[in-house]
Amino acid sequence: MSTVVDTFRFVRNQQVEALPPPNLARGPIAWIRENLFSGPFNTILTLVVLYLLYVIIPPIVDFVFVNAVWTGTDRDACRAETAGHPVGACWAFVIDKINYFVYGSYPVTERWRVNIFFALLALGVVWLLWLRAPRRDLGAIYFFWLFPILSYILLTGGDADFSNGFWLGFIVLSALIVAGFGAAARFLNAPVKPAVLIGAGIVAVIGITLALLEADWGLQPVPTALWGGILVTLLVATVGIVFSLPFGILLALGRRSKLPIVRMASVIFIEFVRGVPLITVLIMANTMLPLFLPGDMTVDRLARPLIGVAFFASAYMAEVVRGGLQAMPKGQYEGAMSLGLNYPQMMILIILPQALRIVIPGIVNTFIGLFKDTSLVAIVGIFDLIKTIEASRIDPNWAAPTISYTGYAFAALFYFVFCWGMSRYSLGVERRLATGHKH
Amino acid sequence: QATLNSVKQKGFLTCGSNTGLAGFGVPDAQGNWTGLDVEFCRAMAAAIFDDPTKVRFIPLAAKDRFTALQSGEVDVLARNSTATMSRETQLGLDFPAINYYDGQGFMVRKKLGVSSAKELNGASICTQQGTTTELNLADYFRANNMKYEVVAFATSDETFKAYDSGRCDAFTTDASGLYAERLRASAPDDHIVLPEIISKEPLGPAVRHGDNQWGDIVKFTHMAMLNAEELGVTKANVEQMKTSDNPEIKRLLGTEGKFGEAVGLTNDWAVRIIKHIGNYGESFERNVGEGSRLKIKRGQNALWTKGGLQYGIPIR
Amino acid sequence: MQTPSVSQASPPKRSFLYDPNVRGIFYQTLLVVVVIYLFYMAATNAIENLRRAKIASGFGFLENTAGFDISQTLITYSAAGSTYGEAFVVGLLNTLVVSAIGIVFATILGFLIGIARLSSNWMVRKVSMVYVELLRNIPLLLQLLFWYIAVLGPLPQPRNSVEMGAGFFLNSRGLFMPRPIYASDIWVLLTAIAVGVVGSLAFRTWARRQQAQTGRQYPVGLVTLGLVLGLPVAVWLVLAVAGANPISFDMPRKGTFNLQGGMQILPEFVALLIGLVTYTAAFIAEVVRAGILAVSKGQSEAAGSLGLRPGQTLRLVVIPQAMRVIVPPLTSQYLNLTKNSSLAVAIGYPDLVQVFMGTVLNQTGQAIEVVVITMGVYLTISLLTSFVMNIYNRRVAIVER
Amino acid sequence: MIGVHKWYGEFHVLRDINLNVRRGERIVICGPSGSGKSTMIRCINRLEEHQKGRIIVDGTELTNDLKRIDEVRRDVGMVFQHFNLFPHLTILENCTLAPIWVKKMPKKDAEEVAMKYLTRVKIPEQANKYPGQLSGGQQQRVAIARSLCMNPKIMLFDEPTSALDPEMVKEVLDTMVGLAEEGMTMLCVTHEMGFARQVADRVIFMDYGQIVEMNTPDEFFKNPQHERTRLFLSQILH
Amino acid sequence: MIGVHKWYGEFHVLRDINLNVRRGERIVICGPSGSGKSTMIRCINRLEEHQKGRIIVDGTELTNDLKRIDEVRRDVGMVFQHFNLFPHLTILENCTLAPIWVKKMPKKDAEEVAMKYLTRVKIPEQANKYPGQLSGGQQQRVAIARSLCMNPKIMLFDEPTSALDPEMVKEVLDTMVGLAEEGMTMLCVTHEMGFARQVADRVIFMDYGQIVEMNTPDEFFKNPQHERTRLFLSQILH
Ligand SMILES: Nc1ncnc2c1ncn2[C@@H]1O[C@H](COP(=O)(O)OP(=O)(O)OP(=O)(O)O)[C@@H](O)[C@H]1O
Ligand SMILES: Nc1ncnc2c1ncn2[C@@H]1O[C@H](COP(=O)(O)OP(=O)(O)OP(=O)(O)O)[C@@H](O)[C@H]1O
Ligand SMILES: [Mg+2]
Ligand SMILES: [Mg+2]
Repeated sequence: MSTVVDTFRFVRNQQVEALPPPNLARGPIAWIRENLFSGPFNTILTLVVLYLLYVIIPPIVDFVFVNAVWTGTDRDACRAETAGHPVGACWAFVIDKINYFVYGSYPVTERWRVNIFFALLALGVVWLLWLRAPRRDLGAIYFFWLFPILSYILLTGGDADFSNGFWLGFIVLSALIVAGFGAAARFLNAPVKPAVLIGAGIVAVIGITLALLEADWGLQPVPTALWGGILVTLLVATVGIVFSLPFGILLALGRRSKLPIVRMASVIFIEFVRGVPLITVLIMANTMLPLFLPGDMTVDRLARPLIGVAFFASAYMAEVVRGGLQAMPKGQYEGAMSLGLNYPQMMILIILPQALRIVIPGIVNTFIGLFKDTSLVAIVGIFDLIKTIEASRIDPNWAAPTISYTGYAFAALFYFVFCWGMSRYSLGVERRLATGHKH
Repeated sequence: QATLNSVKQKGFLTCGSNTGLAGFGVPDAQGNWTGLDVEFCRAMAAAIFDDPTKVRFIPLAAKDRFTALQSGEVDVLARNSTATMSRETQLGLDFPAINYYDGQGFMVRKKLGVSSAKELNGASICTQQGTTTELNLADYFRANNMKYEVVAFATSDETFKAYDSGRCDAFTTDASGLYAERLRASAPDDHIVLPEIISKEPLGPAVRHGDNQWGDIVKFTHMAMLNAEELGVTKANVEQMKTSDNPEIKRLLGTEGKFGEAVGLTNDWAVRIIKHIGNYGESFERNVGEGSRLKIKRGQNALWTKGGLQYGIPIR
Repeated sequence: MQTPSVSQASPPKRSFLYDPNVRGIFYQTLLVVVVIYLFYMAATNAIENLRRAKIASGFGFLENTAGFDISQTLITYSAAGSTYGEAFVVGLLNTLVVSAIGIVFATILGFLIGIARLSSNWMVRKVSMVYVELLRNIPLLLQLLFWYIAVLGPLPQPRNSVEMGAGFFLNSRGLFMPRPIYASDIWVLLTAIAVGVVGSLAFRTWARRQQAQTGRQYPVGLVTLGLVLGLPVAVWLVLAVAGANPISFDMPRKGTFNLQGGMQILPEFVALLIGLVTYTAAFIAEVVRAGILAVSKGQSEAAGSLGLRPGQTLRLVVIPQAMRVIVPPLTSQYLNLTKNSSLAVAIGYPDLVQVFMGTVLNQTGQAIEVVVITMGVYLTISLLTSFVMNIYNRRVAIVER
Repeated sequence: MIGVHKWYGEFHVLRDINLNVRRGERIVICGPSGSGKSTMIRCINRLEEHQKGRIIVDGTELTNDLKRIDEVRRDVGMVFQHFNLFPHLTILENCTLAPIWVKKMPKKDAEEVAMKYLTRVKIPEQANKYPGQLSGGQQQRVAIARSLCMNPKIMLFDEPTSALDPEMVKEVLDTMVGLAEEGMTMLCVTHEMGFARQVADRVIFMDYGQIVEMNTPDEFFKNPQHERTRLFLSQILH
Repeated sequence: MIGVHKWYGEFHVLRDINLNVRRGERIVICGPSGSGKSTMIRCINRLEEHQKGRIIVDGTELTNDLKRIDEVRRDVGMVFQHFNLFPHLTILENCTLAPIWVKKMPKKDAEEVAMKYLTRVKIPEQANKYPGQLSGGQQQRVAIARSLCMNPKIMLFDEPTSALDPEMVKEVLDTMVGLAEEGMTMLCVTHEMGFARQVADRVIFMDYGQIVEMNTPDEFFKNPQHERTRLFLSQILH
């Protein structure tokens, strides 16, 4: 090798080839030394952690696997004195009750409807969250319109009874709406035809929705009081997301609006909801909603927390969306305006698609929070997963010392799998967004 | 709008029930409801529709049962609720009938060696929040100049579980509830119910103030079941009894007079009730009495003729 | 310069309907009308419903006798003499106490775990990651039930209390400890504390002046600790040896059912506290980690190239900058903790929601008033906090611009 | 533009701007940073509101009337320093967006027009890529094509080359020269003096929100009248 | 530096670097992006660790010994491309931080020294502002002053002007020229060839982690020996 120490002029004629790194200390032992025992402080830390793990892990493994009971039909299987060995988790109990945990008291013969609901939900979620799925715009229509209707019909049995005069009234009202759109267009000197078409479109969507709900599909009605378990947990979460996203977007736009009253109304709503605990919102929905409605109108018991959750989630979603809107460079607005797009076009075509994309991680995180919060509906007496577990664990048939742990462990596992999966997903998206917008 | 009409229009009765109290109102995993209060609602459905299944049960926690009734969400609340003056006057409710005379008692662990509630000075006591129980408890300890620590929970499930797991020395609720809950203890025989009854707890179905026709139906559904028991009319013999010559039976079963129509029902309303549900005694035995797992004695709930308080108003 | 000629412009005639201001006013009026209508409907319905249900209205009920007892009261309260208003105060104080203590512990634990997540020790890093992932992804309600029922539930009955020495007992009724009773010569101790505080402040000033003049540096933190904590303890010990005892303790003793006397910490409180602390700490850890990572590597490199030690770099350069990133989300975690304390209802800790929205609401039936008051309280706490935070943020921002 | 004034809060950005642009004229605007160049041309398609004076574009005066603003924006194309392409749409979609939604053109026709202009700026083969996949120069050319698709009567350029690497400046300038040769009315903020010399009919020098000097390029560069202009030119043409 | 090699994972960044810098010498390093220039000078004050070869600074060899690293760092000042001022401290505090904590200088003296160097870089009047309030050029001069406050024997510059607007480049370069004239030992990564010509004793050209050519500036620019160097120079000096 040429040496240039003290050479003033120097030209290198051959390129030095890239060499593999020198044989630095490698291998597992070196790794352990570097990562676990590099210095006295680290060594102590490692030992302390190891001790903690030693204290914590074996009992958990014992409980969950080694001493667990997997089969059995009643409490005898899970009591140490009758089973004749120490008893850990009583999975037999979960297995025995699993249908109750999933469906609550939903009539056995009708449970296939719930299964279809789960499948539809999975379809919608995958369609929307899988960034490469085809036609995600259709996916959005499916998830935010078709899916709610189908679920409603499936789960309740449809056949909502509107009163006799309802359809007549509806037709009159639709005619008025269409006419109103036409008149407004004429008044504003805009082309009348598209305006009428838009009006008719709105009316048609509402009409079809209502007609689907009223139609008798020959399904046996199942009152919501019978629903329960994971069905209700997923339902509350789904309703939360289906309503909170559109409302959240509206609120976010409202909060960024130039119109002071609109802005103030949005701010008040958002800050109010975010300032109070969800439980108080749920209790309010539960006890006060009926008071605010006309005397002979009632709201279904299950619908009340749903409304509360939807409101609550909207406010949080609004803040997430607002973050996305704020992150949009001003140039995008200006580019759109300079092309002559008007406000709705600009928002729908340019800003929202990008802003929502940026905040997918935020949306998913809000959803995780929402999903965890659904457990609170148990407090207002809705039979969600936690409530079914609470109800089962006091079943004298299964009275055994570890039943409570097992039930809670099952619920914890259920929530953890969902939430952790979603948070991994949102991390993935975040990473992809960070590496640029390339498709 | 009259409740009866709206119920007929809907085609079913909505009935507020307990979220789960064995013997009074409890659903199984399939959502089939059983219990004394539940059968009361079924009896009403039988009287109105001649079909005891035309009831929808809405499980209500203690703390929102009255709101549900007030808001019209349920037509009748049959959920072991205590009739009190303030509930009738300030909450705008009516308790037309009392289908179970109860009183608040205490349950403790046998191990504790306590044999009277008077010995509970300094104990922790689990109770359910938003009930008269909570208030009676405070009154009782104050009256007897004893100290205690109260631990209150929102539902009876939570309350009992806390007691069972040792959080409290004593568990208090209506005596009927004590018996019902004891069944769910991990070891029922380890617990005893103390003899003191510290309050009067007349339990009965409640309706909204102001709809007297509906109130009458509730009231006389219960009375019909009492009278049937008194007159010996049972689920099994009701068809034969129709031919009875006893004028009281005839009036009850609608072969004489138009008592049913007077409250907006059919004249064979009582037959429908007895045919589907049976008389009060039958219902009692089946759900809470010796024939059930609760094994509660008739006691105060025996007919007046047998020294109890259940006194059926004559139908005439 | 060329003078531009005025072109053949059309006169500006204003089309009323296309004026954005006019449209704005129209939309806003529409909104106001709709909102007012909704409120009006809700109000009239509520009035009608209340009238029909014969529910009293107004806040007069706050003066009525409550008639029920509460297990943890920070002010004197009794079922006989106290009003619903006092029950409200009891609930509010209970909420504040558990939140305040929770915030302190959650901050400590959260910072430890957040720093652990950046540790160079692989095992520490992974374990803290597992902790964060696990706690964050399981509903708090479930965790509270776990702590209350599964962990604290199996504690022994009072008769078999775990004796922890020094008058501390643990059983299923909670943690019992000696209650301090202050004697008349407590002032000696108080003086010692005051002297400690003043002394450490003085030392701080002196050390700063020394530094400015000679460049010598002193361990200010250690000396402060010694003065503030050590001095009173020393004084107390001296007093105790001398036979004068400024503090005596009321020890818990066994009673019929339970331990008598002393100070009792309810298991509900403990479960709620542990649940809130461990749960919130997981979130705080993430905030802290993000804050530290947000300080660019260039900053520590620059500090390093100036010759600062890693410890000094952390203390003088990284942490002050990280704190600006950390404080706003940290505040919202504090708010979350306070709001989450309302889950107390699930395990029977008498917080604001449990006492007021639970028992009081049920006994009085005055849903609207009770809900409005409760929400108002939480809202006030939130708004006050964000108000203070905004001021803080503005101060920080001004310094930076 | 007649006596246009504009304030940002207390700050007087544009002061008595008078400028009359004839059809087909090509104007280059230069001046130091912060002198209000961008603000001025942004006023022309009402991305900023002016507070005093009148701006008349092709016979339409800009007021608060939404409809007129729409009209003017349809006639005025604008190209920004930072391209402002829509990253979530392909190049082709970027170009067809406005024709479809604003002009209500059928999608097919819009695509044809778009391809025509993309060919014009020499990147038809990139039509189905996303902006993120293109180089800066290509992106800027797409931005020009996107404006052209609306068939504007006037094009505004706000420092179209200043965010580009030197190698790419030329391809964009070439495109602009081509446009100018076709007789498009153009207002261009730029510091590329070569470009100004080659195509401009007039060069405007702005400072402190005022038009300080306005002249033909020849005169402007050879013989600047104003002190400030001379200083500026000496800095730029090292 | 004798036969220094460095790897990032599997990637061989520095390959057999041999360089001897005399006291008071001023060396300019240039080369294409990614060629390892930054890495090389960061090795000198041990912001990066080298894996093979020896680096000796002012008689102290850099090894894993913390004490020596401290010594070396005290003697070597470094100025970064992105200034890396501490945004939470005022300019004065930025400059006094290290003297107070590392040299244990009394605060008063430290402030005096700091003011001396701030005057030296011509911004004494900004002493009580925060970095965010200064322009880029001013910030970079503060960064230089901050390094000088530690009285280093060697100064390292890593592209000190590349994040600056053209107008500000000059003020920073002037400061550096001033320093050079006072006889400070300097290693400077820069592409400002004017600067290199003016002050450098030697110019080093790096590529692929190697020193490809090293020469006096005159020779280097007039008569580059290596193919790669010629190519590079032709690109830079348009
Ligand atoms: N939204 C705004 N609010 C307040 N002041 C602004 C705003 N936009 C621009 N300014 C100020 O108006 C002045 C003119 O800005 P303008 O962008 O028109 O300058 P320019 O000549 O285009 O400069 P450059 O060459 O840097 O683009 C500047 O001093 C700028 O600080
Ligand atoms: N921390 C790191 N880990 C892995 N590779 C790195 C790291 N830092 C730099 N490199 C790689 O090492 C090579 C040399 O980097 P270096 O920053 O020294 O180049 P440079 O000559 O200073 O380039 P520039 O002119 O862009 O600053 C580059 O290819 C870079 O990608
Ligand atoms: Mg500009
Ligand atoms: Mg570099």
